[in-house]
Amino acid sequence: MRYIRPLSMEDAVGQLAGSSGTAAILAGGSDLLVRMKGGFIEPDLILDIKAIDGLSEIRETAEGFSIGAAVSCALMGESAALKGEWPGVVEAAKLIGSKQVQGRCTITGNLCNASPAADSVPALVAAGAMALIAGPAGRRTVAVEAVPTGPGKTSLAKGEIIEAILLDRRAPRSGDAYLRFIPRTEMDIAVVSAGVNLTLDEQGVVKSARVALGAVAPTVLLVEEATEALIGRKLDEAALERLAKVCSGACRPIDDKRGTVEFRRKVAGVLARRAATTAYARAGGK
Amino acid sequence: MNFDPRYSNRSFTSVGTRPIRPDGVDKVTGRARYGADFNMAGQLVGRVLRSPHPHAKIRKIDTAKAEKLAGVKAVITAADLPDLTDGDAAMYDILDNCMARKKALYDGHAVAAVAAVDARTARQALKLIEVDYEVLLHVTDVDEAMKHTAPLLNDAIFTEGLEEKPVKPSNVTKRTQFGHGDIHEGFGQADFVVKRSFKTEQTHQGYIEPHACVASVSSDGTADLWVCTQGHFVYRQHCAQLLGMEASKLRVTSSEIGGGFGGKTHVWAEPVALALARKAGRPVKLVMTRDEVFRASGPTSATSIDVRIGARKDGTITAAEATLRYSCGPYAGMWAEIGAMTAFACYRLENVRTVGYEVLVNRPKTAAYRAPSAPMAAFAVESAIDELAKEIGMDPVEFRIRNAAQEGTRSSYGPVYGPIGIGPTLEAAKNHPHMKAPLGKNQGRGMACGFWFNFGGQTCTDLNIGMDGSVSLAVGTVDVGGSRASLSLVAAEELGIAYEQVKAVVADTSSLGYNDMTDGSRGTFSSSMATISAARNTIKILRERAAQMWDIPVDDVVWEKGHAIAKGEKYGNLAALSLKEIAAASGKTGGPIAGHSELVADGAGVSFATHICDIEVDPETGTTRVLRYTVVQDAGKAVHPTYVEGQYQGGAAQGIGWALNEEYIYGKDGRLQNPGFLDYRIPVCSDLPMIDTQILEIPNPNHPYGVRGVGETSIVPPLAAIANAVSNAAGVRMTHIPMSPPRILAAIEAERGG
Amino acid sequence: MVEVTLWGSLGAIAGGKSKVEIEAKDIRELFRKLAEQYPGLEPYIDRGIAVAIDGVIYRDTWSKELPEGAEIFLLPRLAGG
Amino acid sequence: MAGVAVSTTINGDNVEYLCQPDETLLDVLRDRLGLTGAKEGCGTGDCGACSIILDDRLVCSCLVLGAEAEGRRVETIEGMAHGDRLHPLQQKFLEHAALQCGICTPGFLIAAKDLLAKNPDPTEEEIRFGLAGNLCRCTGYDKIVRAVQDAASVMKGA
Repeated sequence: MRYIRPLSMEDAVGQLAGSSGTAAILAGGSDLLVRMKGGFIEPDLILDIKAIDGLSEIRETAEGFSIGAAVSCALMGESAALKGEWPGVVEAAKLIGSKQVQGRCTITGNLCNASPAADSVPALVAAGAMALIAGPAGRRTVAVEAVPTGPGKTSLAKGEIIEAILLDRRAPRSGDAYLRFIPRTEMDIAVVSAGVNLTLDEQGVVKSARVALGAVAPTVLLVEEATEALIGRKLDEAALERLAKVCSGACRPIDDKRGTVEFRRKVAGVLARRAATTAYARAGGK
Repeated sequence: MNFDPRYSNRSFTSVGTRPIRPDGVDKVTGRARYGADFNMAGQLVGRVLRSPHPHAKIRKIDTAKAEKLAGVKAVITAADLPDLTDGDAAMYDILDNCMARKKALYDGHAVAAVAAVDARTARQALKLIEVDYEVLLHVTDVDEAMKHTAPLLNDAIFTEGLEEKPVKPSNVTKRTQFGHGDIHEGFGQADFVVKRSFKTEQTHQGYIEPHACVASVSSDGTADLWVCTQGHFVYRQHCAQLLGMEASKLRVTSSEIGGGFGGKTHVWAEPVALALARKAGRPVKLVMTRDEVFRASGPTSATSIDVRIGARKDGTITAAEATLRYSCGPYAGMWAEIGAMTAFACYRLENVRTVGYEVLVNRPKTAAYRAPSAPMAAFAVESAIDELAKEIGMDPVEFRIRNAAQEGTRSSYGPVYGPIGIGPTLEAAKNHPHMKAPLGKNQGRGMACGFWFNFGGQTCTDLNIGMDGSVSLAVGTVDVGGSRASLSLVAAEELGIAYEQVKAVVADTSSLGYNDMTDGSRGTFSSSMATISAARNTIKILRERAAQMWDIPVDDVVWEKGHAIAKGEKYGNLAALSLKEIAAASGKTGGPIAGHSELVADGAGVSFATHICDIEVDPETGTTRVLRYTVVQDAGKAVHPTYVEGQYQGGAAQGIGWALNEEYIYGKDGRLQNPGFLDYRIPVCSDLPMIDTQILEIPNPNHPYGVRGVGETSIVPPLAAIANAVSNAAGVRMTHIPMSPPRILAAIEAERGG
Repeated sequence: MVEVTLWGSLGAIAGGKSKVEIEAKDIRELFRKLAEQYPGLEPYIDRGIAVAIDGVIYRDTWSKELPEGAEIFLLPRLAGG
Repeated sequence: MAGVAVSTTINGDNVEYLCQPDETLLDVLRDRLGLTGAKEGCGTGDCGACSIILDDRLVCSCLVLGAEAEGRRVETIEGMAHGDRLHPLQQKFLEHAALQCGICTPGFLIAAKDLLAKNPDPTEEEIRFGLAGNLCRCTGYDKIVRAVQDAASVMKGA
């Protein structure tokens, strides 16, 4: 077992591509160390990417935000600019684990851990976030929903590392929100969750909408029917009812220790509805 | 030895005050040493291999490869812990639980262990041990296990306590029955009858400190064990018996203990650590992981309970009946028996009958958990009581007051009560402002009562006076929550000196006589009795020494406010002698001054509590929020009121967790699905409101200060109080604990017909 | 002579009696005579029985006297947490 | 497996140690450096008993590798008091009896210190959510919250 701390992305990609055996990328470590403790993984190489230049920064660009792969969720919560434009994404990131875990965990790690219940992912999917990936063949950008392919599995090729998560600048009259259901008030994994991202026209009619559900399928679900249910409407009771119904209908959940099929189905609709109400208000809708 | 334990009314100087605990600074600076904070030179790391199967025959264990791994110093199996229990069935069960002998009986059952130079080597060694299992059918549900078709855990078990001797083995180890009167006649007199069935899931004590010990065995047979435990004398006894050692050669030191709640009354890993240390010839440190704590230690029973209660229109209960089935894990227990005894203990009943069944299941061996078995029984009974009050149209508090037990009532478990606190706690609850506070939409209020016996037991305490007049108090009951402070207060009270002049320690097993463990809420009750006795014995000596110093008859010397005083006009010119002055002269007056006490503290005095809580339910998700919580409990006499409040609040919080979210979840494969704090959800800080407390003091006639145990009763009412509040808020009777959001939502939807 | 009440299950073993009369001055004598008269009770006594005398529960005290006319109740010895 | 040489600062002192690549900072503190104030209640970041402050961030030391401490600043419970002068939080925990068994106490104190550093005047709700990463099984949290409230008012006055 080796621990290395590369200083450049090129070096990191090279180390990763050239490694034999199991390699693990360490940013926040809040998933990796738990899996190591449980004996589920014994990596031959631990690649700590936190010393790579720029990876621990949130950068504002003309296009939007670039959130480095080593940016802790606590740091995201401290960025007024990010919170101002993407409150739903930040509140999702701020729900992962405890304050202690917040100080370490990253949304990139949350995405790459590829848990269907990952807290930040539905919000990122709803936000239309992109992942900037560095690899032996250079850099590429993909939609975040294309990264996890199933529980614990990603589409990243050998040697590839997510460098940053990219969020667009906001159009006027836009708002997003994220809600999850947990039995306690903190320290839980989402039993079911919903992220909603809306843009309105000047009359308060929904122009564009993205709704994503977590923990109701092997990967986060982007609910197309929900977009249809919202676009062209003000968020009146009928629209909300319809949204809840299509979200419940889109679920393909399982029974497990955290919840039942019936519960997840029902609550997915409730959360989507509540998150949409918040997102709508944030977008200036009345 | 002529100690009189009877209560006498007096005023107190130290008792009832709230000083800082003597072990406090070490605990806030990180200096206090718990089970895993101790190391010995040359120490090895011990690790345990556990069965992944809930029920399996162990055909063969091959340890050869593990033994050959560099750095491995010992590998043991059941063969290294031969059966020395000599027909003692309870000890045999403990032995088998420490290391499976013929069968693995639950997911997590220890089957082998290693000691190696470091954790990594130990982990690798475990992977090299080959166990040949024959997997058997398993059963984890208490009701399923009672069926004739259920897989048998132990074919030598025939149900005890049946009228006819059974011819077939069963998973039911025992049937017990309590009660009096004629319930058929009683139900015949009832205008209203409520009949309901309830279930509670298995919970864990959830102490934050995993089990940990360091064991060392020398070639001459002497041994040391450093361990977090609620009873180091009991651990010594059990370890010595299981390993064939002389108890006096095994010195057990109790570390600071990071929570026990009944879960550290039991040896799990300690005999294994000693056996490893003996085989390796080096000290071994064995610390359980959290996963091991959940899978292989602790838990309380899962239960299934039927209750039937009848009452007249005027609100008088005419008959009450309960059938209680409690899971014991794979070994016989008396958990249903305790449930059956406590179920109706709060009430004055002419006709009552409770029947308990002890049931074996493929789950870890049930251990005591704070007022063991009482919370589940109280949940069932107090839920039915609430429902019955509603049917009659009476206020639930009034209904309970009308039927509450009082002095002279025959308890449902047999004996007649002395002075007790159920009535006063109910009256206090009725008059509490909490009862009158307004409730909002989707909010409900619930209340419930609870009972616990409290224990006494064998207790031994030494009180030594230093040459400077300072006082060392050595007690043998482990301090689980501030008892060193309470016992120092008691010593200060008796001696008439300042609290700061007393330093209390928990002595190791070689320094003090035998003590039963800190369980059954006995720590402060018993050790304070022994401390009072030791202090009085000391005072007798102090008076003798003062008499010598003055050269007057001892009968003319009295002890007041920390001083010897020569009484009577004729000694008018003799200045009082302080403890310090007498101590300074002790070398000349007969040597060191000390008082001892060895006693069996009997008459612990039963304890009652009434809890009130407000809950808000989100009808769309089944989420609950505890808005307000109030505990009213009788303490007899609160020695250190702050720590009494702490016991009330802590018990309530544990009960809230149990009621709402905590549960052992087993998969179809019989494996525990949630052996960690992420998915075994104990309450976090943001889940709870402030927990108000009201301490009542109805003196226990069998303790000099009137003290009763306070530690356990507080976990008895919460399950029911919360169930009643949730039921009131949601408009549907909840009968399955925990009332997790999916269960609440399902109940609401079912009620809506949805 | 004292009258001793047995809890439900114990009564079944003592031939279905819920109360027995025993000539005993203390707990030790009570246990000895109970075992003599009802051999089925012996294993229970060995495992541990508590004695409630006028409502006060005694667990280990052989020498405890049984006052004439006192209410004597046998109970299982319990575990605590 | 080659050891990793680490040079770091713990409670203001320069410290150097060798650790294994997969060894947690908690294990380094406890087993190599004798700083046993941080406790392991779970090893998976769910109980907070091993809380420390790493470069001004509250973290669980069980979720940090020992190797990661290179060049960073570590604060543990052992550094909270100044000589024999307790930190106001330590003093208030004692006065309010905000501990029973005490195993969670070091973690709570570190978390509370971090909380007050970032929010000197927290509401009860902010305290409760701020300390939600620390499990206590004894107290029901009531006296812990009160102790933090009291310490906050003392520290503001100081």
